[in-house]
Amino acid sequence: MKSVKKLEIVTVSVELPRILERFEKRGVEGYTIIREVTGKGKRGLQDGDELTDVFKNSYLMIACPEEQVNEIIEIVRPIIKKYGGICLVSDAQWILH
Amino acid sequence: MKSVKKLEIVTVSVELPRILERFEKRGVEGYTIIREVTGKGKRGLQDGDELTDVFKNSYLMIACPEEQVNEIIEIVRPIIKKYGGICLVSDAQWILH
Amino acid sequence: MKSVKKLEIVTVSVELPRILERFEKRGVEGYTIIREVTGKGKRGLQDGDELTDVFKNSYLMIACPEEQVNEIIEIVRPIIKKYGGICLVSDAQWILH
Amino acid sequence: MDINIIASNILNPQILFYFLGVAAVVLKSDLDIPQPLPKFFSLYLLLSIGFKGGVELSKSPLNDSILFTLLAAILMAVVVPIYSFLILRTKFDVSNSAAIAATYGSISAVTFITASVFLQRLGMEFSGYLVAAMALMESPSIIIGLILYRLFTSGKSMEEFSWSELIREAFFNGSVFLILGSLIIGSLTGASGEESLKPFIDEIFKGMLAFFLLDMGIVSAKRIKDLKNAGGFLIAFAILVPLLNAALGIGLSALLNLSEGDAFMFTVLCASASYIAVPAAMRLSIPDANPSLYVPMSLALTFPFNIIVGLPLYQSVINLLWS
Amino acid sequence: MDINIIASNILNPQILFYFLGVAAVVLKSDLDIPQPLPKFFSLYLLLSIGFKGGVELSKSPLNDSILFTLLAAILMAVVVPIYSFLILRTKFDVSNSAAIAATYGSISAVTFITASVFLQRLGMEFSGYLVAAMALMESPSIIIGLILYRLFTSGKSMEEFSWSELIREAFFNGSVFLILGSLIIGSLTGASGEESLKPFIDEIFKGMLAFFLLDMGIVSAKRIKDLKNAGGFLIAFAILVPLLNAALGIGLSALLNLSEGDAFMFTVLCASASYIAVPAAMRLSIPDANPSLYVPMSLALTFPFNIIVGLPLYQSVINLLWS
Amino acid sequence: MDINIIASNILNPQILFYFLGVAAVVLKSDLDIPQPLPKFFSLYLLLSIGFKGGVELSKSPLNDSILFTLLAAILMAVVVPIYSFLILRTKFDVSNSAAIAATYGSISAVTFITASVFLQRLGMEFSGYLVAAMALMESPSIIIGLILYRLFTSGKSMEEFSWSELIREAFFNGSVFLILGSLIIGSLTGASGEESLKPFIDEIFKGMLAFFLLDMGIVSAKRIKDLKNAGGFLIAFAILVPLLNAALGIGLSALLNLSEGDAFMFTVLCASASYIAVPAAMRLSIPDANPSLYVPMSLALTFPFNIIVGLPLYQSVINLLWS
Ligand SMILES: Nc1ncnc2c1ncn2[C@@H]1O[C@H](COP(=O)(O)O)[C@@H](O)[C@H]1O
Ligand SMILES: Nc1ncnc2c1ncn2[C@@H]1O[C@H](COP(=O)(O)O)[C@@H](O)[C@H]1O
Ligand SMILES: Nc1ncnc2c1ncn2[C@@H]1O[C@H](COP(=O)(O)O)[C@@H](O)[C@H]1O
Ligand code: NA
Ligand code: NA
Ligand code: NA
Repeated sequence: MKSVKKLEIVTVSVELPRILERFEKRGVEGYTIIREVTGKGKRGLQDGDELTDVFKNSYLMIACPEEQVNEIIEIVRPIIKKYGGICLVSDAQWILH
Repeated sequence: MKSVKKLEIVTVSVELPRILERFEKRGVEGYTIIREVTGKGKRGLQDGDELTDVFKNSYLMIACPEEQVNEIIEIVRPIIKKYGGICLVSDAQWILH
Repeated sequence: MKSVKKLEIVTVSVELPRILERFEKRGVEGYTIIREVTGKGKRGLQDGDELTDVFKNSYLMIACPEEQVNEIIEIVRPIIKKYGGICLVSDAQWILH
Repeated sequence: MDINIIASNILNPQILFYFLGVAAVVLKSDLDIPQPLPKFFSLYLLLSIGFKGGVELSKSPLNDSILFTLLAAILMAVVVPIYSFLILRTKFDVSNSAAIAATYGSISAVTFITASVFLQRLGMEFSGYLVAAMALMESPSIIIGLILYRLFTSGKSMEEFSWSELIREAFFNGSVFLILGSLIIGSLTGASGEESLKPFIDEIFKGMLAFFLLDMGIVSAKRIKDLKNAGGFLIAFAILVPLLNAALGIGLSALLNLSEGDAFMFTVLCASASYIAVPAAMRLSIPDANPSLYVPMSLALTFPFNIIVGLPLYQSVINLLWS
Repeated sequence: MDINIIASNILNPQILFYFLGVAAVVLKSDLDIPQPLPKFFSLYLLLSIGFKGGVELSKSPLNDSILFTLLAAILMAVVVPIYSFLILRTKFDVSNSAAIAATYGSISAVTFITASVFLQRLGMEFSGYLVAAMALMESPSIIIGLILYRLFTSGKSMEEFSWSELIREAFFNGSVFLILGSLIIGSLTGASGEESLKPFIDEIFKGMLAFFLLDMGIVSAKRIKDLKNAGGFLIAFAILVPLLNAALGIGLSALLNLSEGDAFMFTVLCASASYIAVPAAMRLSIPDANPSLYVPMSLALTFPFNIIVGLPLYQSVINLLWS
Repeated sequence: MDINIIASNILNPQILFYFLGVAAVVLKSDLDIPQPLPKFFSLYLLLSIGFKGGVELSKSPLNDSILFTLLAAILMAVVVPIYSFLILRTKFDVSNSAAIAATYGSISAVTFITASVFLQRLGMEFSGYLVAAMALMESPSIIIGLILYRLFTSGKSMEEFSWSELIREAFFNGSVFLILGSLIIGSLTGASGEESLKPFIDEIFKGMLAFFLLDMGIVSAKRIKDLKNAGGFLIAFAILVPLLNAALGIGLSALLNLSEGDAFMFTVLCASASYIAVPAAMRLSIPDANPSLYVPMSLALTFPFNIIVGLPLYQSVINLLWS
């Protein structure tokens, strides 16, 4: 059992490759993605009904040591700023196997 | 960074429009939906295999200030009571951009 | 309102039936599943692009009383060990209806 | 009836693909047809049968005999749930009785479609307005079921319930809407529309049906184990009530002087039970009824009984009586 | 123009399925065609129209007249967004003006495909290279829109933006890529390829189009309420600019001496507006423009206007002028 | 062999769509065919090829020569993984050697299907029982691979492993089950079934294959970069072992006195490697083998090699020897 931080990020699916590329460079080693979530926020409804994938959001969950949180935030912040989204941080215990 | 509450709700997909309508009225400004989750609870298995969408559940995540939690709960409680589901509340930090 | 533990598990979809069978036996009464999540971990990228479902992961969320946590962990741990995955535990409040 | 007709029906590729789906579940194969592919097949089948029915309608003008048949169809959709409810109430509570009754008052479009292929193999035809009859029979039992539920449940506060919602759900649910809409489009465009869509809605039709029945086999076999909850009474109900309804259907067809093909299709409508539209409506309007009773009864018993035994049985009885 | 032609166009089953989709939303039916089925239909349509265009191309060699038409197509794709931008700037900010202008400078493949079925009903033909023209017209307006945006927005730091990304998005986005690719494959394989794929890409084509237009009806009707945000000016723009573009298209067709069928298809290209490729590119490259303006304008106004009123209108004008 | 045959094979629309998919990845187009559409195409292809094979079977009675061919097929499926394992063990650990060996001992249904279209273009035919041979060749190598793994891994506790699971996975996995099931249905329904399903399983077949190969192009191109991990030895293995297997296949075909078309299809089976069923089974039963070796080898090298170079190569060799 290890104390970690859990980040939950919702943002545009099309920017995901770029985010993941930067994760790669910065040594973010694990993440889970749920594609095509819908929702609503400051930029209005994203109901996934569009004919193009560009309007779709993805949900990204990352469990990481506390020290890495800031680095990850700096990667996603400009994208959330430009295209919208949300980033939550909370505490969790990682069960080691 | 802002302390918020995170609500996680699982309930029947068909009642979602009604829930969201009430969110609109009460000023709930943001939420994320994952459609077609499966699962099990008091009402047995919901394995998404049905030929109709009526048996499908959705997962709803809402980050909101503590003051709004009760209002949201009162919106979803009767629906969970009637059709089943679950509502969890936990703490999180919202990373502002 | 009841204090519960929230488990979040990501592991291979094909082992899910076996996990759920054991949940059944041990009296784990509720869970929610999100199928076909993608992600990355120690075993590399799982991008869901494979032609077979065997490479796909699922996300499993369980709200349970603290006493049950260990039992559940013992069920999923060998599977995560063999096929990969992650198991997080955190605190939450269950809103009773 | 001749056992050979059942045997020859079973050798339909469509029916065999249904069995293949069942076998996949029994033998624990991981064969699976993921959503929304089954939805695609069912939308396709509804659109096609609706459109073809409409085209046929456009060829033969409405007349009294057609009108009477449509009325008879609605009558059956109203009467069947009422007497089903009375039978069920001898053993079950109000909510389950109402939900099951509604299920058996309605129809199964896929059974109807499979029957149309069965008929075609025999070289027989049926009239387009029976598709209209099918669409008209889908919804009334939802309303009847709910009225029964309300009447027999004291203390249910009426206000929390939205009738307008229910009526919309009953008459504008996706499948009714698509059949009716395609029927209207077919009747408006007639022969020219038929020519333009024929390869899509006609030629690949039987293949799409085979594919869909493969899925139906998988889905219904998965539901079979739920029948344990149902018990002997409901299992008997799921076979005998369709037979009774078929008998009524044959009687009405004779009264209405329907052609042999039309009598067969009308009978199939009467004998079939809903496993999509009505269960969906019941889940919403009678949430305390148990879906693991009414869904598997109709899906895992009545549906396969009808397409395997029912079709040849009804056909040979009608053939005997009509000739 | 004859109102009868509109009426007869409306009786196309494809157009009627579009209306059925609209009706489903208006009557609050839960009829819905879940993803990725609409994606399947649209991939299918792009692949088929591209391939058929390619096969036609392989039959008639490239010549000057074809080259001039292709140049005219590109010219329209460059000029339309520029003057649209100037019109829009009288009322809107730079980002929204640029995004809407780009939308109207590009084309709609589904409008083109619907037009091809319309033409076929009239017993007329068009040349394969118009499919190439369609592919060529999709992308330029994306670049033009972005150049306009950059020129008129002071203080935008150029460095944060990746032109290579944009050009890739403009020229290699899925739909352009699939049309062009299928066009090339069609022209390489010619008649033998045509024979091998004909039942798939030709015979079931109109049915697949009907299915897709059913979905388009649903999707566009859901967007109609967004038009409230748009206001009278944009609503007028969404009808009048396509008409103006159609007029220009007819003029150019006359200059280029196109056949009646080719003139019609070229005009339809000019009159149509993008609701997939360009909105996608704008969302990424001009994120501060409001998608709930440019998407519903093109999808819920210009698209239905073109397929319902536009097709018969343009055809009768051309027929008048050409004869 | 004649380079012209390769060139003419490449001009098959199906092969060209494969290249189009590859090009989409290379040029970073966002063209993509989302699940479950590829699943739909592959289910369709398996069902169709199985059914057609069954119908052919029903026309020609089983005889000794057929039986010997089926035995030869099983023999290849057992022998190939064994010698592949021995070759691989010179460079790799037991688990990876066993997994790759199993992959090459099995077959690729899509390669077989593409070969059937190739043969048809040449105006040649093959016998239905080769579809049965294909189904029989899918699974044995899974068992062999696992036995090898167990034999050569000391200290593996046998109890934690479920053989019944494995055998079910090997023989009842979705694709084997669907091919075998459709084969049986086809042979039971024979000519009458064929007539009823022909437009669905036959006429649109080549189009569905083209669509699926477009997806295969995308998926396999994405896997190409994984080949870096594989290194020269495995890359050579992925080309040379199929060639060796093809040679064995041709030899056996001669011994068995097969017709030219049958020899070709049998050879293609021997030369092909699995990228769906076996990798799935290996992932579960040998989890410590590295999927980013055995998947891209078979999917991104052997598969395209076979459909592009292999088909014309094998055919011309057989043509040379047989005439
Ligand atoms: N308060 C919130 N709670 C949950 N999800 C949110 C919230 N705000 C925004 N989102 C998600 O982030 C997406 C983009 O948000 P925005 O950029 O604010 O429009 C929305 O479509 C939601 O899926
Ligand atoms: N303890 C739990 N943990 C996670 N999800 C649950 C739990 N209980 C119920 N759910 C979810 O809520 C749905 C409806 O629950 P119920 O109404 O109890 O049948 C289930 O199908 C699950 O998806
Ligand atoms: N640190 C992490 N944060 C979020 N998800 C993870 C993490 N590590 C692993 N996962 C998920 O678990 C799957 C299997 O992980 P692994 O066995 O480490 O390859 C990955 O594909 C991810 O979906
Ligand atoms: Na009935
Ligand atoms: Na235009
Ligand atoms: Na092989």
